[in-house]
Amino acid sequence: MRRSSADASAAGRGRTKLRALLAVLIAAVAAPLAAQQRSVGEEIAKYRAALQEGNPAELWEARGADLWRQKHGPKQASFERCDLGQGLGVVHGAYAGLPRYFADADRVMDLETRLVWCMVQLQGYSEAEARRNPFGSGNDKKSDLEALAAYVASESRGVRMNVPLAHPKEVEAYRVGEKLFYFRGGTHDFACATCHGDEGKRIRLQDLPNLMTAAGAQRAYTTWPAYRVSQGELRTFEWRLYDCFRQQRFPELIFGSDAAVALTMFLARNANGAPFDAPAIKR
Amino acid sequence: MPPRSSAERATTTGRRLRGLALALLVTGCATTPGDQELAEQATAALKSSFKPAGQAGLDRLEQDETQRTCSAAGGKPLAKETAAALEQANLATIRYPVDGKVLGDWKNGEKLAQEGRGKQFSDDPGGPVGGNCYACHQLSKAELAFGTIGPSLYLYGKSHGAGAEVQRYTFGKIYNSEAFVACSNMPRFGYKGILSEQQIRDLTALLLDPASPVNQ
Amino acid sequence: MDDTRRAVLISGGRATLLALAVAAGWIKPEDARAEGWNKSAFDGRNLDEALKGLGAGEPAQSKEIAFVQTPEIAENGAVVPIGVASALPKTEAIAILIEKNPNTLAAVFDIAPGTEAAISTRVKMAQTSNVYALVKADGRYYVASKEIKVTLGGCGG
Amino acid sequence: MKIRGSLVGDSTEVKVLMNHEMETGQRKDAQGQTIPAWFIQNVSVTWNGKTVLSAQWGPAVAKNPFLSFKFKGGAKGDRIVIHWVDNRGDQRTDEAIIG
Repeated sequence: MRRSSADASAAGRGRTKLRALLAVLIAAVAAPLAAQQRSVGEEIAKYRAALQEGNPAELWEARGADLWRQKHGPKQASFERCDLGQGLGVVHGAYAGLPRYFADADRVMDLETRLVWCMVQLQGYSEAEARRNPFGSGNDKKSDLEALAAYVASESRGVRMNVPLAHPKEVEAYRVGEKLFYFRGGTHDFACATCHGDEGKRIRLQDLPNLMTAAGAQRAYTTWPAYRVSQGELRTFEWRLYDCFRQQRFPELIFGSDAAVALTMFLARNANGAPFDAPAIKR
Repeated sequence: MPPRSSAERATTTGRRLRGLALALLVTGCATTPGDQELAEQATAALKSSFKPAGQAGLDRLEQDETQRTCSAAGGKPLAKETAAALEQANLATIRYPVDGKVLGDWKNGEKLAQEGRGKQFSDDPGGPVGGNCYACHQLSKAELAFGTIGPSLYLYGKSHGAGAEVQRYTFGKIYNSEAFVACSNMPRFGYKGILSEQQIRDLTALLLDPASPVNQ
Repeated sequence: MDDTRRAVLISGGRATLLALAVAAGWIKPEDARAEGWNKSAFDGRNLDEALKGLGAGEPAQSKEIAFVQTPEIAENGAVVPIGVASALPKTEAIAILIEKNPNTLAAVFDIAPGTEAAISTRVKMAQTSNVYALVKADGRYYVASKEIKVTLGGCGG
Repeated sequence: MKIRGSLVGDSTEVKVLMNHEMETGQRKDAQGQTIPAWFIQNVSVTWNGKTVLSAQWGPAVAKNPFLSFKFKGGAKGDRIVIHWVDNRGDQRTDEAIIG
């Protein structure tokens, strides 16, 4: 990966000559470019700061809080007997401790997978009904799962990430997640690591967290779910993975699948120790 | 040299890539049993976790030898010999235009450099496919929204000149980046059929033409 | 934020009475819409048409109008934070106009006496453009402008 | 709607987030059909029955609109009422208590 910075200059026998030329080129343009990039960076920072004034994610949180308490489904049950890992119906701090292994399901689950589990077990929905609409669009197709995730996540604000790695299945999910992070495929050879394995990089103007460092994983993971202004929607971490893979030119990541949970486990665990700070607002 | 049929090319490429697999075995990519088990678990997770969508079938999860080798490295640099073998195998895949002309239309190249669509399952299969160069590289003064995953290519032609060797290298680099830097982050635009020969010519012109915004 | 999910029906506000009137079927929604919405100004496709619709004529440039918490570069044109503050005495209204949008006028705020002549909101911008803050103060019109650059998103376009 | 009214010195700061598509009428759906314009046209903010701010909006106001401003006066427990009407005639009224 590190070698990629030399990409433009390496050319078989012409290698050395070109490298020397590139050095001259960098010296010539570095100063004004650095200044330009700095001012662009400052203005983008101002833009992001202005957005913090009011985060429409609160509209989702409010709807999610209602959904949590109301009785729904064939069994007319609320989520108040749903165990997110901290005890029946305990929401506070739950998101900061997920994913984790659940004995009742004999599986490692992230929040969304667990919500689906509770909808099936407690509320009596079929699996298909529960997973029907993971990512909403507009007023006509609102996603209950996104609203619930926004609410549950908001109840971990300020709580330090403490994802367990005790059960063998938790360890397995973490290690599989790490492996998948480096998996290159598709038409473009992209892996998660292509964009998220180096320090201080950006795509277009968007900063890319280096998810291989604790600081990078913490900064990234603790700010999802987030209201995406580009879509006018609240998006969950499952969506973040789904859309990364879409842009990686992979086929479609299945909601709540083993790969989705394993990658979430890998990244959430790497964020341990950092105070959770979402739902956030992002581009 | 007469142009070879695509079948012939595929055979040659297949042979080279098999050669690579052999080289990797020899140069010691042997995995511990734990690693092997983990790799199998990861493969199983992948297989059950994706579904075909739009133009993206599950075949996109089938890795070629280059992808497999770079994935296994897990972000660490390859052993010298492995890297050399991988570059060699990829170098052999580059098809230069039969007429020898590698410079196209830089204006179309600029459009391709800006175009981010193509090959995603959400993209219209008949729609545009771009190089999306600005996502990772600075190219011109005017476009402020450029990425930094790759090096800045602003003034690339001005500093490299536009001699035959540079032209050939530039075309080849876009065609198959792995031929020059093993496990590069850059897609293999020609080899993987993302861009056509003409489109790669246009991008080569964008980088080298003195009139292109890259060199202003 | 306070919980405000409880919708209320009765309050002394004029708009609410209007709403009740609509709900009761006394007036058609179309009438309610037409009331107090300056169609000719919002239909304006350039600065002149929008200013004409607002009856603003040729507003005077003013240094008393400031953009606050308004970035020079918007990471996404779908949401561009704009804040306008007027130090002009007797500010009655503040309007935001975006030169290169399909319809130039974005919003008009009527400032009641006792309300600070400063508002912040978020608009959409189709592309990089000059943004105008138009202020009506003591019956006269003033303007200030600022260019806001709109940038492209990341991978996949 | 989410409404926050908070005292800042001798003024009340009002921050509002509204739930609305604010569709411009310029976009097309997957079938190439234009999605009709759908946006809030009128907003009014009243404090103890007195209008402190009213606004007319076009479709260029961003989706899920945000609005913030201050007015002189206000006390803990006072009621702020916000009302909007959109171009379809849909409307909504919500209230908050100044905290």
